[in-house]
This record gives sequence, structure tokens and C-alpha cells, in this order.
Amino acid sequence: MADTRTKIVQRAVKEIQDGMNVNLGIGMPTLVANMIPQEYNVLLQSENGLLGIGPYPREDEVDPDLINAGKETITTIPGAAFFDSAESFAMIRGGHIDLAILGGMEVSEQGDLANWMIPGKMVKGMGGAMDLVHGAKRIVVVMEHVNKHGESKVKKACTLPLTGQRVVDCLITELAVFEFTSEGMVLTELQEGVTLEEVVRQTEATFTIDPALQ
Amino acid sequence: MADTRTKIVQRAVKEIQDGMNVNLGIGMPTLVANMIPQEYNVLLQSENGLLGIGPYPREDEVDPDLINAGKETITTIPGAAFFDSAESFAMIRGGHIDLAILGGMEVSEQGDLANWMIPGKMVKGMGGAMDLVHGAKRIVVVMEHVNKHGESKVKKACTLPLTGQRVVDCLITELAVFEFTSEGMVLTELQEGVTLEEVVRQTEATFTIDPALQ
Amino acid sequence: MKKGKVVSSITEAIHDIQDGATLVVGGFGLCGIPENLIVGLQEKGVTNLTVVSNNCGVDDWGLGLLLANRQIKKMVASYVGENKLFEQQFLSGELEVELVPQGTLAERLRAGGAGIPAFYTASGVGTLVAEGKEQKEFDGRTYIMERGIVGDFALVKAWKADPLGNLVFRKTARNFNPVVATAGKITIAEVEEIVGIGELDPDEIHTPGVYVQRVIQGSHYQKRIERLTVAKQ
Amino acid sequence: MKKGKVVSSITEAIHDIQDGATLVVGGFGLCGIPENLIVGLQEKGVTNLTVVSNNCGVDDWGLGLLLANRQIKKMVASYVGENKLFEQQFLSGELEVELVPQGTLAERLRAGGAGIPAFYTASGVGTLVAEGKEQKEFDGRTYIMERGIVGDFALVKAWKADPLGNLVFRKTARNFNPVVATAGKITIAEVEEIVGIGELDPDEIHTPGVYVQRVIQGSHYQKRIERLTVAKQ
Repeated sequence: MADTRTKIVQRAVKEIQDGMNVNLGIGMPTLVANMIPQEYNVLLQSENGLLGIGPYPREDEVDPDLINAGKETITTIPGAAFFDSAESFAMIRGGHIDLAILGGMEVSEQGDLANWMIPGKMVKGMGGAMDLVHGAKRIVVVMEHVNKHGESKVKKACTLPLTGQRVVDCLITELAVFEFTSEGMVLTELQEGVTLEEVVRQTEATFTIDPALQ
Repeated sequence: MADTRTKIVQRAVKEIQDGMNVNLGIGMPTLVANMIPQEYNVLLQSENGLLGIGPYPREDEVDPDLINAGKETITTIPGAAFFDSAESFAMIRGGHIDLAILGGMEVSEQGDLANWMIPGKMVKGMGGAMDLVHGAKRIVVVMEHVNKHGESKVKKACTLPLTGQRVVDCLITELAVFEFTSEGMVLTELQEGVTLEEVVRQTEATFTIDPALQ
Repeated sequence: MKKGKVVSSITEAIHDIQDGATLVVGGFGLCGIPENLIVGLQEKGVTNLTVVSNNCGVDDWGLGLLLANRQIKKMVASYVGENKLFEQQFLSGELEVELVPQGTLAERLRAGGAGIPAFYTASGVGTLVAEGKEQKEFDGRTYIMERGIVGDFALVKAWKADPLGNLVFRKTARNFNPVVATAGKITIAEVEEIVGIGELDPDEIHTPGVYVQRVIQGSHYQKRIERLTVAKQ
Repeated sequence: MKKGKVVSSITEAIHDIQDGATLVVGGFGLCGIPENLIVGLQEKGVTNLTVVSNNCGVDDWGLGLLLANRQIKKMVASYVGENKLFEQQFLSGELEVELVPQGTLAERLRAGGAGIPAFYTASGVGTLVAEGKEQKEFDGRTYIMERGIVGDFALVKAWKADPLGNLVFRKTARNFNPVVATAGKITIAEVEEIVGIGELDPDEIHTPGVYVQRVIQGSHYQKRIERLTVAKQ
């Protein structure tokens, strides 16, 4: 499992380019932060009102007035800015964030994303996910390819309540990378050591294969 | 004429109560500022982004970055705050300004106000007037009762393009004071030395007379 | 004017909050929440409250105190996952819940404060959030209409205030507080420090005093941390 | 990173502004206007511009320079009374004009920057401004629908910037600049001073750098005063 996540996170970090403003979702996406190349100038946005998240604090630096959207204590980098929640989402919803990397429960071949609610279980709320999927210029979803029961999470259609329709630009799993284009879902990369057959077997969705892969 | 304006302004200042946040329009309303009792704590709002207008500056205090909505150089009082234009009009349109005192070209018996445009003449624009008439909690209009040609500016219906419909709460002229209520336009005060007959003669609008006046 | 909008006790600050009131409340998680005002409401015991706030505290702190005390009838929030009491009361039907995307919640509060009755947003299109809402196309894209929110009372927490009600927030404790401050018919700010009039730089005031009706000096700030995370040495 | 978004000349800052572009421009009267960028546009000579700005300068300064040079096709503004050239070109039909209530203009720019395609406001109801606009009732009151504005380029003037594009404004020179900064596909900020990264207090930044693509150090600021008014001694 750790290895699976590492594979996904290592691939996800390649989506980040120098100079980008990026929002990382709670959970696995947060792990991407540690792997951004040191020489890059990337500003990480936290939807509770910060652009320029720094590393976790030393114990003597901990400040209860300084947390990220996952409610973890953090620090800021030089050049950071604080703002209120309306400004934060103006930034997100107005298309000023270059990239959001979000976790997923299910992704459909149309690029639909479900990642906020499992009916019958406790409803926690969507937080900022429904805003991010419509606002950020590029939406990358990171998730494991199959669930605990071995069922594909890459679906023909989502079975869980949606976070957004046709919002995913790129899906990264431990098996493969898919891009969502106007022509549909395209397999663009296989993770190291993974065969096309394995991806086909583990994927419920219908997809085409990038010619460069064949 | 100077006497007319003085009469109007002296009456208008009585609309201001201690602790109010007030917006004064360009022209005659601006003159009200100088007459607010010293002991009052009143904050004057300028729609270009200031709450807490102070007196005009001494020559050595003049700052081109500090002007009012009439583009005059000003100062600030202690406790003033600067903000951007969206915040300024959020304040105005969200009902957070207690009182706006505005100039008028015509007021109708329905409480309509025309004060921004004379067709055929150059159109200057409405500035913030259309926002103020719907936003401030109380709208007081100050204007001369008749125009240069001796025609009543207090009309049955406005002939000039409107700034707002049914927006005036109180009209102050050199002859009288009217309140606009759900029962219509009510004459509530005569200026000193003015007779009811004179007001009736100079007013095109239909109004009732406050019983206290009779 | 030294006193201005400053009231002398939490009791006085919330004296007119009645059963059935709608409260809009600042904070994100437990960061930047009006701790003392919430404890005051718990002690006052007002019930049937509708509370609009991004989160609902934890079981034993923040708005969770009012849940525990059965004072909240309806909660409007974007994320309520930190609170087991919430789950119980929601599943038992005791608590009415409206979940709102976080950006939509922030914008609805800003709109309420700014006199905007409704606006359009893409957030929630094609999801449960869109159910029963008016849809409209602009430039080939679908949006839903969302309404502004105004509460009977707004409760916020600021770092510093002056007696005119000008507020300054600190770091991410700002969060929802400035928009919440605009969205109350009566806005009550509890603060860590009250400074003299003129001591706040007019260029650095986050919330102009026009939005604030009462200022109260808070005490014994706990500022609880939900997820203490420190760097690996 | 020392350089960041800082460009070295006005020419470079505006190199890709083409004929027919829509520009949103900060400032109120002649206060807080991007003087150097406007002069740069005059020298560049691009034409058929649509300009969205609260005012249109005076005959020989600010946006008035572009009017004099016949570079503006359409003006969207709230108040244009300071400019005789404006009158001539408007009455001759050379210049297209859209007058917008000032609060609606500010809100339309904010909406454009915030991804809100449209909102409702009471401003303009029952007036010429409402003509052709959708009307809707909320809670018994009538409102009109207004659209967000996004320009191809936003031109703003700030007091200080850092190389990340974080901006701080001074006094009432802030005015429309922060909302304009959010409403450009490309936002260009001219500033009086560029400071190092980390020198601006994160709590006191008015415009976060995410909105700004280019920063240029302006020079020879005239900061003309329209109505010099001094106290009677």
C-alpha cells in the first residue's frame, strides 16, 4: 500500500511545473508537497486563506493561528499572503489556480469525479472540492486503481454522488495515467512494470490508447 | 442663493445622529460635513474607499493618494479605514451606511429621484448615486425647491431619467421638509418664515400635511 | 469615545440573542473561532438556533458545545467530519443539515453582506447540491443560482480591534471571519486585544468598523489545535 | 527568483496588447491610475480598445491621452464628466459608451475575477440602466441581473510589490485597483517600489501575487491632483 501511494505521488509531482500556483487536496495529494523539486518556485494554496504554504513547523514554531485546509499546523514561505475565505475561493473559482491535485473515490470515463460522500455512511461534507473541480485550470485526480474488494474505481459511470461532472483532466493511479480530452478518456502512460493487459483488466471504463504508447 | 443653501444645509445636518456612518454626495451635501456637532462621533464614508473623512488638508498635508469621491484632497480622522471599491459598495449596497444625503434635480411625490442626467446635455454618468439610493438605510435629498425658471422641482412625476424609484425617505428644500411614507408624501416641517401657502404654490407634487403642523 | 462599541461582558454582548435566532459564525475548524461567545451561548442556553459556519467544532469545543447542549436546530456548513455528536443527531433526525460547497458558503455570506440577493456559480452543477436550484447558461456553460445569507447575529473572532469596531485578523485565523462580519444584522466581535482609536493603520484594517456593532475583549484563549503536525527533525 | 514577475520596461510589460483588446484599468479620477502603462499604450498606438474603468481621465492625462489619440472604441465607466474630448467623441458617435453604476462596476469586475458569471443587484432598477436586463424578485423586492467582466489585460497601479506580484496599495489610491487586478486574463501592475520577497507582511498584502502576471517599476510619477482643496487657515 505504501508503495502504491509512493508510485502515485511520484508521478503526480511531475504535473507541477516551475512557477505554478497549486492546491493540494487532503490526504494523498498533501504528500506531493514534499517531493516538489527544491529549485522550483511553486506556491501552494490552502483554501482556508493562504498562498505560500511552508513545511510543517518545528515544535517551537507551532502556531494555532496557522493551519492548512486539513487543519494541520504549518509554516509559511517568504512571499506568502493571507486572505479571507471569499478571496480564497475567488482565486479558486475565478481560474487563478493553475493546478489542483485531488483524491478520488471514483472517476468515470466522462471525467466525472466522486470523492465526497458515501451514502449510508456518515456525510462529512464536500469542503472545497466542488469549488476546486470547477475553478482550477487543471484537475489531476490521484487514487488507487481498485478498491479493497478488488473492484475498479475507474468506472463507466460513477456510482457514488458526484463532486463534479466532466471535470477531471488527468487521472493518476498506481497502474497508469489517463488524460480526459474532447475525444474521451485516453491512456497516456503505464506505470513502471505494468502491462497494458493489466490496466485493461482492472479498468471498468472504456478508454483509447495514446498512439505513442503502442 | 447662498442663503438658500445655508438654510437647506443647516436643516440637513439635523438628520445626522451621533454614531452614524454617513455618505455625503458631491456638491451641496458636502457642505453638511462642516456643520456636524464637534461632540458627535460620526464617520463619513467616501465611496472611493474610505470610512472616516477628515477636514481638508493644510497645504503641507496635501496627498494626491488621499481624495474624496468629489476628487478633492482630504485628510482622515483617527480610526479611519481604507478599502477597495468592491468593499466600499458592499458596505453601501449591503445596508451598512446609516444615512446618505444626496443632491437632487427632481423628486416626485412617489419618492422617485432624478439627479444624474439631463437628456440632450452631456451625460456625465451616475457615479455611485444609483447604488446609494438602494443601499443606505435612509436617503435624504437636499435641493432647491424650484429651478432657475421658477418651476417646481418637487413633481407629480419626474421628467428627467431616474436615479431610483421610490427611494427618497426625506426631502429638504429651502421651503420645507417632506417625509415619504407608505401613505405617500407628507409635509412635516416649514422652514422659518415660510408659509404653508407658499409651499403649496411652489410644489407640483400632491402631499398631505403632518397633523402636528396644522 | 474611548468605550465606543466595546461592551464589558460576554453576557452583555449576547444579551439579545434569542431562541430561534440565525447565527453566522466565523472560523475554520477550531482556528479563529469566537471561543468565548460560543461558551457564552452554551451558558445562556438559547435553543432552536440555525447556525451557519464552515464547520461545527469538535465534540467538546467550539460549536460542538452547542450541539452537545442540543441548542442547534439546523446547521449550514461545508464540512462536519470532526464531530461524532453531529453524526448522531443528524442520523436521528434531531439536527437539520444543509451542506454547501465551501466557496459557495463564503460567497453566499459575502453576497448577503453586500446586498446581493443571489449569484450564479459552477460549483455543485450536476451534483446533489444543484437539486431544486435554478440553472442558467452563460457563454455555453451551466451555472446554478445561489442565495445570499444574512444572519440575525454574526459572531467573529479577531486579533485586534479598536473601539470603533475596526478589526485586524492574524494569519489563517482570518478565514471566514471577515465575510461573516459583513453578514450579520448585528455583528459581535470578540478579540484578543483592544487598542486605542488611531492605533490601527488605516491601510491594514481587514474589517472596517461599519460592519461591527459590539466588541468584547475575550479571555483565556485556548486556541486548540486539531492536528498538531511538526517537522521530522 | 529575485526577478520573478518583474519586467524591465513598459514596452515589454505591454508588448502583447493588440488592437481590439479589452482593458480593465484601475484608478478613481486621476488617483491610483497606472500612469506609465497608459503613456506606454499611447506611444504604442494600439487602437479599437474597449476600456473598462471608473473614469476616463482628463483631456491631457490618464486615459484621456488614449481618447485624444483616438485609440478607444468603447468605454465602460460610471462617471466621465471631467473630459471634454469624451463629450465630443461621444456626441459625434465615434465613441461607444456604456454607463454603469459605480457599485455595479466594482461588483462586475470582482465577479469576473471570482468566476461568477452574473449576480443580482437593486442598483439601476426602474432606470435606464435596467433596460434590456433580466429582472427577478427576491423576498418581494425587484433586482436586475448584471454580468461579470473579464478583460484581456488588467492594468493596475500599486504602491509596493514584491517579485511574486504581491501588491500593497496606499490610502485611497487603492480604489478599483484590487478588483481590476483580479479581472484580467493577464494582469500588469506598475508600482512605485519593488521590495524583496518576504519583505511584505503576509497579513497586510492587499492583492495576492496569484492575480498578477507582470510587475513593472514605474517612474516619474506625476500623481496629478484634480481638485486641490485646502483648509481655510
